[in-house]
Amino acid sequence: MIYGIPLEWYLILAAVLFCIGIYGVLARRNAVVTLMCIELMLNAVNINLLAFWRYLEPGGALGQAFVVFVYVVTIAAAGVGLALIVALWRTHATVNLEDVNRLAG
Amino acid sequence: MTLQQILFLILSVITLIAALMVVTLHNISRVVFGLILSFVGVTGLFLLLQAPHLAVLQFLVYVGGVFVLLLLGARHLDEADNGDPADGETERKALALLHVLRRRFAVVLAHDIFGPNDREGNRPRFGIALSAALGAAALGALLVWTILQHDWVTTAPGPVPIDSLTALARTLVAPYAMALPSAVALLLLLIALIGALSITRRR
Amino acid sequence: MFPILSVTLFVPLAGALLIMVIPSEDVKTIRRVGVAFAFATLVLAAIIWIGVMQWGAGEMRYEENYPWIPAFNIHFHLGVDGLSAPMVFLTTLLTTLSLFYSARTIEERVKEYYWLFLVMETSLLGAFLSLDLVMFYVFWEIQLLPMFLLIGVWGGEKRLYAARKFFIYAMVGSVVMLLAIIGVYLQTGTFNIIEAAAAQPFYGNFTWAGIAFWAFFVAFAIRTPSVPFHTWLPDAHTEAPTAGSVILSGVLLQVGAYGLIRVALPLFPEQFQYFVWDAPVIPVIGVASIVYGAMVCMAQWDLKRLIAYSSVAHLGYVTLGVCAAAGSFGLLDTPMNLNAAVSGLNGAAFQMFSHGVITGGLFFLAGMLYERTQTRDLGDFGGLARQIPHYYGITLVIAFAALGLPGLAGFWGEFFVFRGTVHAMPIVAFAGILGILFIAVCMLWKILQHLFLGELDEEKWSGLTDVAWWEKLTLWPLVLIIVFLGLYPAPLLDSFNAAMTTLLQTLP
Amino acid sequence: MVFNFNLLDLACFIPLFPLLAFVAVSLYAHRDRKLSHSLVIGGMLVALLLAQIVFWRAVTLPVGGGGRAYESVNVHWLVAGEERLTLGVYVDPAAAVMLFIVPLLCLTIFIYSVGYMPFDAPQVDPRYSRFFAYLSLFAAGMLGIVVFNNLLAFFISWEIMGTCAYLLLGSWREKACPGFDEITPREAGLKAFVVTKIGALFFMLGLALLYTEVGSLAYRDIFNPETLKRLASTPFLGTSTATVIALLLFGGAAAQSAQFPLHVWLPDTTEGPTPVLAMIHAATMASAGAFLVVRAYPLFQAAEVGVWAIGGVPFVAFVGAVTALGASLIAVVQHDVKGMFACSTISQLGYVIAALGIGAYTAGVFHLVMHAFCKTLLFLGAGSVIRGMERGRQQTHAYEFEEQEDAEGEREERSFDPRDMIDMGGLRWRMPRTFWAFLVGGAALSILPLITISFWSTSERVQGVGVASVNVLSRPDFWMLIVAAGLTAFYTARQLFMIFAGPPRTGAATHTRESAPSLTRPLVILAVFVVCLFWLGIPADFPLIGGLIPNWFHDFVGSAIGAGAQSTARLSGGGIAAHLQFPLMMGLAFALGGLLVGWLVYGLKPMRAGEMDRLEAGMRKLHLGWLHTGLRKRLYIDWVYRKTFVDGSIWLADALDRFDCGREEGARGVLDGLVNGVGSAGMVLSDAVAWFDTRVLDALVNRLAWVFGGLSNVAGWGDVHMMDASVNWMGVAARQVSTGLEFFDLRVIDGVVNGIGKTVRSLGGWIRPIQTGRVQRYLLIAVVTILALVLTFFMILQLNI
Repeated sequence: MIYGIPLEWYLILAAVLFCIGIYGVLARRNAVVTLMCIELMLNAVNINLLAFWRYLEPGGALGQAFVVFVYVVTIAAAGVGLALIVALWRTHATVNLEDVNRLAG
Repeated sequence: MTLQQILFLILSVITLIAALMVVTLHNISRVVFGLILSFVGVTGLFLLLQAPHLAVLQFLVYVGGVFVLLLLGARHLDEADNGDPADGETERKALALLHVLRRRFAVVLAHDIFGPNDREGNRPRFGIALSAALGAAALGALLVWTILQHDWVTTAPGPVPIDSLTALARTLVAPYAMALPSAVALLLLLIALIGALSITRRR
Repeated sequence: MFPILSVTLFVPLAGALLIMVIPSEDVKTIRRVGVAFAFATLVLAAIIWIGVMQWGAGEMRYEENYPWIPAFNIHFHLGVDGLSAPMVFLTTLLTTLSLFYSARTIEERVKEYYWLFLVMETSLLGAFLSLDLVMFYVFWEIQLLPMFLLIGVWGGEKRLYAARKFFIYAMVGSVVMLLAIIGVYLQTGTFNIIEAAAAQPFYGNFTWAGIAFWAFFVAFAIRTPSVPFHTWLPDAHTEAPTAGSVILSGVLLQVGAYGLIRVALPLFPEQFQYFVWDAPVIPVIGVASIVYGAMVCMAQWDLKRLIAYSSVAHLGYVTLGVCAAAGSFGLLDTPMNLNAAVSGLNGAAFQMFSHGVITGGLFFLAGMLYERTQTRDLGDFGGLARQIPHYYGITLVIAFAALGLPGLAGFWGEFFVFRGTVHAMPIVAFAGILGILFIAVCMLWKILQHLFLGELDEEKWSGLTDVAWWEKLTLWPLVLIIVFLGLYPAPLLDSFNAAMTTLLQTLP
Repeated sequence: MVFNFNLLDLACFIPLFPLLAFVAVSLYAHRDRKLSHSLVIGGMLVALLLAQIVFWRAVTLPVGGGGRAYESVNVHWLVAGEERLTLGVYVDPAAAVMLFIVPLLCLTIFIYSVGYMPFDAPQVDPRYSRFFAYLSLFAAGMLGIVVFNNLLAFFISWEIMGTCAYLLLGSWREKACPGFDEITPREAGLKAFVVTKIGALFFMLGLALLYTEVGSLAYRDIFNPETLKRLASTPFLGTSTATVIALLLFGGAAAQSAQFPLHVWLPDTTEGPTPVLAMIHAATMASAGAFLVVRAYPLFQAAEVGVWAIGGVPFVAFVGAVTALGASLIAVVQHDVKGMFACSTISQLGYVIAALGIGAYTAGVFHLVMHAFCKTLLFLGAGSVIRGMERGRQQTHAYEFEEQEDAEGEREERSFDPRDMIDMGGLRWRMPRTFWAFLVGGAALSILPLITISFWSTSERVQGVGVASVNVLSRPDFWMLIVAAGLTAFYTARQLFMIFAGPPRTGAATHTRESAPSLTRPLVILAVFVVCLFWLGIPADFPLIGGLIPNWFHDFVGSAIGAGAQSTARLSGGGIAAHLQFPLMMGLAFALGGLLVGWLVYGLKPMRAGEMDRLEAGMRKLHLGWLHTGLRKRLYIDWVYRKTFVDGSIWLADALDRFDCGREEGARGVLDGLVNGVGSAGMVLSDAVAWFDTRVLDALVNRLAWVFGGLSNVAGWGDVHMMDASVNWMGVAARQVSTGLEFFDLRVIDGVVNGIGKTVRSLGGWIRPIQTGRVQRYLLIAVVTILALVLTFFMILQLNI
């Protein structure tokens, strides 16, 4: 109970943020917005990690290390995601995920 | 209600609202603003968790880098998101849904999820939004329920060591700890960025 | 000492790799390299056979045994004896002739064609040389793919259906066999065929041994098409390219028969005897294959389909020969029974070899005719004897060999099989005899009468050219082997006899 | 090393030279006519020379113990288990005699056919050299039979001869067959090969059984007394092994020498060219069948005890007698020169078999030898008559264009057949040499049965040695043989008078001239041989000319089975025993009677042009017309065989083929159809399942309920194992379907093959709408799946349903 805030609150917050992120990814049709929602989800993960680090294992630095790694991944994802969107834009002149169904079976 | 609790609540409210803005609004600039707001909220939370350097990192990485990136991206692509449920249409849809709901709820949803994509592309989007919301809500409820079920920690957590930053740095670099993963992560980052560049290179 | 077996095994593979490197436009070198490597393997196979003959064809010669997967006691175990040496020679001979023949008939995708052929040759050699059940199974499986592609890509009109049917048919069979192999391993702890046979798998309860035996037998019965499982052969043959069906009938079917003698008989002698003597299911299958195959062969009008059914009948004799040996499992004490059993197996092995040569020749002839006339229907032909006399002469020899004329290679197999079966199972022998008669009618009436005798309708076939020099070069080795073995079968027979006597004497 | 080169070792080279000639001609000389026939004749000459040397050497051999057999030159040939079979030479008296006559006959036939075969096609006809190559291989086969020392080599040469007969008959004149009962040379060849192949199969089975029992097929092992005793004693299939083997071997002999049940092929061979017929009927093939019985005689003796006797007559003898009688009956009514000889060959061989079956070894061998000579002579004579008729016909055609008589033309149109005796007549003066040759041959042929009967009656079995001394008259086969002898005399006389006596009945007959010397010279040689050889064989007790010349043949051949010595001893004891007298008289009476009747019917008032065959006219008057046509059609046996066996097997083959794979594109045979049917059944099932599932698609909620229901009963099975295989909710639904399919799948082989493919595709089809290509759909599905998973997990753990 650091500063009277129980661990559950952080976890609940992260969970809610994560779900909002999922909804965003599922519902929004604009590729860029989807990318943003992914960033949201990653933030939720970070909150979780830090919360666990802080409440369960503050001595070690592994928790924080993981957060750093999450950041690395986020940047990479964002970079590639945007590149894809730009490429998509160039080829299909649309960002609307609905029309992108080349993978249809 | 300690100060920190209040602060936590405020920050969490800000983050959640910002996230909702990102998710629901259709005007790209408001979405971007929402995103920034959520990142700021998260940074605040990190501070609350007494991980200042990470908060700084968060601020720098997200607000600085990712935000700029997305802004550029968004600016570059004019907002073509016209298919979203236009305002008028939502009300009509809601009525139709209620009507349908009574008889065959699944039909609409299934048709939306699996139905074929008719050529003009303006399929009834509403079904998808609804199902996504339902899915997300269910998942959230599930997660919250599990969190509440489980009794996390009883003992009071120890204090954060002062040199937690150096400890972090040492673990990242020490061969016995995280040297290899960090090397791999950096390599990943390098490849990703090169990949991004090669994709967007103008032939 | 020089590991000649593994060299022989991997020379075709080396050839295949080399061909992969050659650019696909350079068709001439691909053909030359392909035939050269096949010929090299042929020379090696001949050396092996002569070596085995001199060294005594009873035990396993040139044995090589390296641990392959020590965890499960699986060894890379090669060995060759009187039975497998001639079969290796047959494989390499037919592959060389096929590659030489298809050098002038296959025009498109030559590189893949030669690559597939050489890979198939390696797998076939592997099946004959391996003494480790897992290795046998691996090579047994690898054979399927090249054949599938050969039929699927270079075949006739309905080739996809035929290829798919062939592949799935063989696959179902071999999957069943895999279970049995694992069962044997669990029982005896070793995959080595000879040790496993000595250790008598499933010695305890009869039912499990029966199941394992039937698993093996079904796999081999599908491959040597015994009657209930033969429906894939006619389709596969009518659609396969000439060289493909030569190899399919010449060697692939023999691997199944070889498996029957090398794996099924030593591992489960009691069960084999039970199903031959007390519940005579296998003799019935054998006789059914002979008589049914020959009868249906009589009703065919498509030349390749006719030859396919005749090979079903021919391989019925192999099953019958093995039954003769298996039937006398318990009572090998009196010399008469031992000699009868050994000659039964000799007959089966000889029939395998001669069937390979004869049906290979027949399919070459059918292929040559098809290349010239683009039709396989016997009704369209007539009176070709005057038009293509040399082709007529060769077909005469091979057709008469196919119907088992004494003095040609086809006769010895049948004679020794009957010598094995007539004393023990007279009824089966009497029924089997019918098969020879029907094949004889089938060969004479359908092939010789319809193709060569009768009136030659000038305008259709006047342009027909006789066999070219390279076709002669493909056919004459086969004809010489048929005539030589027909008059003087001793070399082949001694090699088989030594191997079979040891095999029967080592039965537990 | 002392060079004790025994002349008999030359025997192994005898078949070699004709074989070499065959190989040489077929490979190299098939372009040049002259070279090919000279090569073949040269090869046969060398063979004849060697054969003579071996014959005279064998004759002078000391009278060994069990018979003057000589064996040598053993080459390792076969191995089976432990015992080895060696190839070598075996010359015994019977073989020596055959060695004497076969090369001689073959040589005369070759020389004759050089003249006889003036192929119409002037340019080099490959068939000419091929013809001679096959003839040479034919002779090589026959010599192989006579020379080798084991039954397997015998069998191989036997089959080579069968093939040559097929090739010679089959590949010749592509004459379309006009009439119903006429048969194209091709079918005749095929028929000959198939029937002899049936015989060969029996022979092979007999060989296999013998090889298993005795362990070797060499003559010295098979025919030594104790093996025979052992064979006779071991029971097998109800009777003794020896009997079964003997019957199987006899099956082969019967087919080759055209005995009763399997005689159908011989009359049809008349479609082929005459020299080939001479070879088949007389010199080699038919007599090879009888020679098998001669060669395996000790085995037949050992088996004789057990052989089922029909009316006291051993089976083999009975078949021989029946064949003799039946064939001679048919021969009487034949119009065709060669057809009549074919039936007479069957009856004479029936004689040989009857004699051997009874045990009259020497009588059988003598009859075989003399018949070979007479029949070759008669066939070649017939050949020259036919050539004469054809030349006559060409002449008449040339003249005919001037005097167009309708009657002549109309009769002429009835497809002039040079072989038909009705059109002949009056050739006595036109073809004198052929006439004399015919006369000698015919006389010999009619007297021959007499000699055999006399031998036959003296043989110890007829006298009932060991069997109660049965009076000869009560034996049915005696009567059959006697009547056959009478008929033989009658049809020989009929033929002689129809061809040579009286005025020429048709224009062609009037214009025939004596054929070229190359045809008639062999006739003369043969006639001389027939006359002088005859005297060697006449038994001592033959009336009139009995004792003139010591019966050399009987002593020499008889010695082979040790019968010769004692029978002459008994006979030399003064006059002929009374009970022997009667059968001889009966025989003589019948033979002379036959000749007399022949002369009365045909000789006294020779037939005039356009007159129907007198015998036929007589029978029609006695309302026996149906019998006459029956005999003409060879008692409809051919027709019966064709309907039952030939058409039956073809029909069965078609039925099986339809059963197996079906021939037309669409039609799938039953078995293949069954296999594919099961496959299509699998498909139908999968389509049904797919249809059922698409209906479910739009009822998603009950689908979910159904899924949970499925889950519960799955859980109900308590099969947790299935759960932790992380089946998603669709997987569970699919699993319900696939478990059903799985069970179905295992049971059926080929159906599964196509079924799996189709089921997967339809299942895929069912799932395809989900794969809309939009990423978000996938995520949504993933989320829903995780939800379902977690729910079920909790339900299991928390509520442990």
